[in-house]
Amino acid sequence: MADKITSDDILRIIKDMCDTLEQEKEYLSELDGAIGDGDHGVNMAKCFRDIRKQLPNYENKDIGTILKSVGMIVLNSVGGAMGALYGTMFLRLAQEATGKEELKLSDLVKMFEAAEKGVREIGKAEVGDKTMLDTLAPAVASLEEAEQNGKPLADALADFEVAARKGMESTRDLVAKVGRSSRLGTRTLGHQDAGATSCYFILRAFSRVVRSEQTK
Amino acid sequence: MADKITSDDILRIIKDMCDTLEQEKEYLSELDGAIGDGDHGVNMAKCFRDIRKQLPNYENKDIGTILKSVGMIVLNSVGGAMGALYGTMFLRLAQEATGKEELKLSDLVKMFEAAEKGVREIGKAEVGDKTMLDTLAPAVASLEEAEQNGKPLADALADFEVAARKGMESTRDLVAKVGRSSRLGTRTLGHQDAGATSCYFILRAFSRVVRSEQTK
Amino acid sequence: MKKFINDPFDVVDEMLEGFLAVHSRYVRKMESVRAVVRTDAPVQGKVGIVTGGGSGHKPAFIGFIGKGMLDAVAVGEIFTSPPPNAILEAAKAVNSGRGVLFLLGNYAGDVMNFQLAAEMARAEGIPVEQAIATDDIASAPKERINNRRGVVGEFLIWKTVGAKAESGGTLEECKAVAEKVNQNTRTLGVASAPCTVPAKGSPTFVLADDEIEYGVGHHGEPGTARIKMVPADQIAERMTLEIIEDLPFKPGDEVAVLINGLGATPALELYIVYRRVKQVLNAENIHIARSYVGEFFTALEMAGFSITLTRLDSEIISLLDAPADTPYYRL
Amino acid sequence: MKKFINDPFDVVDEMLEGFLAVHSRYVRKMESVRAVVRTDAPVQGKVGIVTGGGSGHKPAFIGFIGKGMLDAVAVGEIFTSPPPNAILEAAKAVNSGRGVLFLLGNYAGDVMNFQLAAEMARAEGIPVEQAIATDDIASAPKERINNRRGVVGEFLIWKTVGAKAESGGTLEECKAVAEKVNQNTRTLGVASAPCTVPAKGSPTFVLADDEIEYGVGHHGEPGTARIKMVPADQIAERMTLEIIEDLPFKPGDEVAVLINGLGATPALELYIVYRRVKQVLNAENIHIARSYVGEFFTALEMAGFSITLTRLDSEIISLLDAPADTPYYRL
Ligand SMILES: Nc1ncnc2c1ncn2[C@@H]1O[C@H](COP(=O)(O)OP(=O)(O)O)[C@@H](O)[C@H]1O
Ligand SMILES: Nc1ncnc2c1ncn2[C@@H]1O[C@H](COP(=O)(O)OP(=O)(O)O)[C@@H](O)[C@H]1O
Ligand SMILES: [Mg+2]
Ligand SMILES: [Mg+2]
Ligand SMILES: [Mg+2]
Ligand SMILES: [Mg+2]
Repeated sequence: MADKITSDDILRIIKDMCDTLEQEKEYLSELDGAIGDGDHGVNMAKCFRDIRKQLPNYENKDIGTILKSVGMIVLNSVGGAMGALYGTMFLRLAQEATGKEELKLSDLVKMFEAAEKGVREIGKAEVGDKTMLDTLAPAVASLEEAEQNGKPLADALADFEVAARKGMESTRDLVAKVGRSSRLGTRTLGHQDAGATSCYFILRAFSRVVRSEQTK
Repeated sequence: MADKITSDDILRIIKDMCDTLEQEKEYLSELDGAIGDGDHGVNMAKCFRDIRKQLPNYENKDIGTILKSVGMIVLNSVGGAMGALYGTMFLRLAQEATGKEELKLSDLVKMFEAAEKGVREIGKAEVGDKTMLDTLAPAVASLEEAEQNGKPLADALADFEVAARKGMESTRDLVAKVGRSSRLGTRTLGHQDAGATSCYFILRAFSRVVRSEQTK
Repeated sequence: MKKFINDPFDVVDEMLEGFLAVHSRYVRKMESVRAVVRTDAPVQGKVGIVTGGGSGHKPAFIGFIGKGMLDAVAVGEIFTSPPPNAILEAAKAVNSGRGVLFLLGNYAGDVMNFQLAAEMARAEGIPVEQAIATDDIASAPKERINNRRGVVGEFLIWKTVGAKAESGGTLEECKAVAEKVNQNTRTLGVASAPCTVPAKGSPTFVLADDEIEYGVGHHGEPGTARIKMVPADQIAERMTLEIIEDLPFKPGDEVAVLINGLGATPALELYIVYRRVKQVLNAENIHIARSYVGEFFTALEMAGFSITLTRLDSEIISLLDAPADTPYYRL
Repeated sequence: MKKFINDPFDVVDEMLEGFLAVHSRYVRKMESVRAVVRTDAPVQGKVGIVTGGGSGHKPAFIGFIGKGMLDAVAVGEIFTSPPPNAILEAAKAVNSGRGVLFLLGNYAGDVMNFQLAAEMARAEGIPVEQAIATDDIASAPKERINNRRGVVGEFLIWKTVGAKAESGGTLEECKAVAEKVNQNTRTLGVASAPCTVPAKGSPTFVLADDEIEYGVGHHGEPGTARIKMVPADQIAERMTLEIIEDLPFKPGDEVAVLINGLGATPALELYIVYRRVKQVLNAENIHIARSYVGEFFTALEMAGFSITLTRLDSEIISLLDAPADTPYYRL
């Protein structure tokens, strides 16, 4: 049943995020330190530590419930722009998954479309502003495309991850237009955006977990 | 009449102090900077500038009146330990010269004995504490000795200057026991005391002026 | 980084613990979230005044909680916006039924989190309005005045709005005061040395020994120019003239002058700056009716200061003069 | 030296000009000398409280002139004692016939100039007494307690003595309060960065990036040791225990705690320090009855703080709590 994502998959996905953001803490803070205030890795690690504490309570919960809890934690643990942005992202993912025990690609597309919309609404950033949106938007677009082309879930998520990585890397050549680093203007050129990077790690968790299922 | 110091001589002496302390401003602050707060040159220059402004009013005044005015200015212009110490010194010099138009060596001895007493009373320092007193005390002693040996005024003042200089130089090998620099304890070794140095310049003015008279 | 702290990530919690112990007469912390409220909140029949933002700005924000000023503050990490639930709980704690006014600076994180909190509060039936301070003229050109950041001008907003609320003003009236004061307030800051955010551990910017950052923000945001250090009179005059031109302030105007130390700059220097500002205003025939000199809104140990001018009317003056009783401001 | 000043030798006069303009409601300057007095001096039937010392310690000294605290301050150059005539004129201006009390720190220049002023004042028939603060335990061993310097403990002396005078206390009673508070007060300071006296232009001392000066004085006087920087909790604990041992403070004692910022250290850090001091005192079963955290007596832009403990009795407490209305302290 590799064309579906189950509640257990979601649990593994969240767990993968917790592990990755713990591992990448220094790296993300380093990226943020170059053109921001150097706390992004810490901010993300902090709130995913709070999430890890909740993992046991997520057993046998539906996907919407799990993602809503994750969203509330992200929203309220660290604050800052990222709390609001990622919090909104997860809460929108949750909304579209309310009551669901498993997700088809079409569900996933709706969820991420809603998530992107939420991030855009609250953050008022555009693609090209050197933010997490530069990772999220192309990834969502590729997911839509994969669905239209009738690709299976695993392949769609493979495209999803690639698009996310490309988007993340694209921020190296962008000038920050919003957020703390926008103050530095062109001095931000040549630096990969921290939020775009953490966003990549978060999106990658979906493809990593689902595709590892495959190969079982 | 080189065995007397006239009001005009006193005027020239005060003028010499004004010139010297202006010239030596940096040097004195440098000395004070090494083991104090580096303002001694400025403090002295500041109050002798105030004194210079008064010079015109000193014409045809008796010696006591001139020195009293100088003393009041020193006492009240810059404040700090030095204001109190040098102010007291000049006021005691003035007291013993009240109403006098000219000074014999014996007068000068009384004046400086009173001055040293005053500085000791207010400052509560001893010879060897690395202060202006290390210049003043030996200079006064040499003046007394010269008088006892019946030396002429000019020679007595020559001894006076030499004793003052030796006293000043002696402070290089002393540990400061009072004042701001005493905080540094043995770290003050090897540094000549700023106040001892300014005191030398002040005492030297007496011999310089009177002996230059000589050579006219 | 040489700071008297423990774990850099505990600074806000440990600071709060100390602050609450010292000022327990004025403030208490909410159980569940990092929000600090007046001990007597909610004050019956009074509009609740809530602000919040990143920490590191002492005495702002929490130092001004109390009668006649703020009812509650949502406390964020150093220079980081507090999360929505802290703001929401603050709003709930101070709402006596007459509604709650959110006062915030114009920072991305604050704007987002206060907006989310406002939505949640309204969903719970609490009437919420918000007013955003934009007094820093260096943070955006006048054409984009709504992009400007709020800085120490917020202190004057807290004082006047707090007085308005204390005197029974409605939510709309309080909001109107905030907007009027903001519209009539202009600030410009300079820094001679940066600050260091504990979590980052390195200075927010680097200046040469003879340079100052002209137009710096409250978190070390770059200003409009890096200029050579010049005598205080020159800097103060240039800043004052720029501020006058921006509103613009006109001959005959009555103003409040606020000289705010950014952290490390001694009061001695602030008064020397004030002296020159006064001379310039006198020359422009602008009348100083009220003056405030000191530290109202700092940026950790940043060295520098800001000059704020507010055009006054009789209402603003009476609100500025109204009684206040907070840990850091009593009148 | 990067300072917002003009001519380094005009800083005190220019600061005063600004200060007097801002705080004209509280203070006026004497015509002839650099002394600042209460606008309502001499207060009839009240003992006059006069202090003074070098400038650069804001809010001390002049920030505490007003009802319930100081009547007049003789203002010296930066870190330099004021001259006798300034002290004398201050004494004359505040003497209502019940005499004048001189409060000073134990610095050579101050001691000399206040003594000369006292002689002059008495010669003019003004009853004058003096009390010298000696709270800095790092400035001399306990055997030579009279050689110790007075530091921020003076703030507590001004507050209590000012209240005593305001309540009609006699010259002797006021002096007795000063001596009691001083005898029960102990302070210890540390610095992480020096300050620069404008006239000198170079730092008062130099520290390595990981060093702090332990036992530093209010003008950068060297302390008892140069130690490696350690977490705030460790420094605060070590300092508190040393202070407790010096008096000694005993289990069951009631104390006031004062954490004083020396200039550049953010309030954030002062509260983190307070937190630990409180923990240590709790462990020692010493009860904190009053707490003061902030900047009361700075050393220009020096970075660091001091901890002060005062053993209280009911009289000291009521004097600390008595009303005060000054530019920098209102109660
Ligand atoms: N308006 C916005 N929309 C989307 N992402 C944003 C926005 N503002 C900032 N970001 C993202 O936030 C990241 C910084 O996050 P973080 O360091 O945690 O917050 P802060 O800047 O408050 O320290 C940036 O790298 C950027 O990707
Ligand atoms: N008690 C004292 N008796 C005599 N001279 C003293 C005493 N204390 C300090 N001095 C002198 O004062 C000098 C410092 O003068 P100055 O720098 O003008 O004052 P301050 O130390 O207040 O800056 C010292 O070099 C020392 O010679
Ligand atoms: Mg950041
Ligand atoms: Mg000196
Ligand atoms: Mg941040
Ligand atoms: Mg000096």
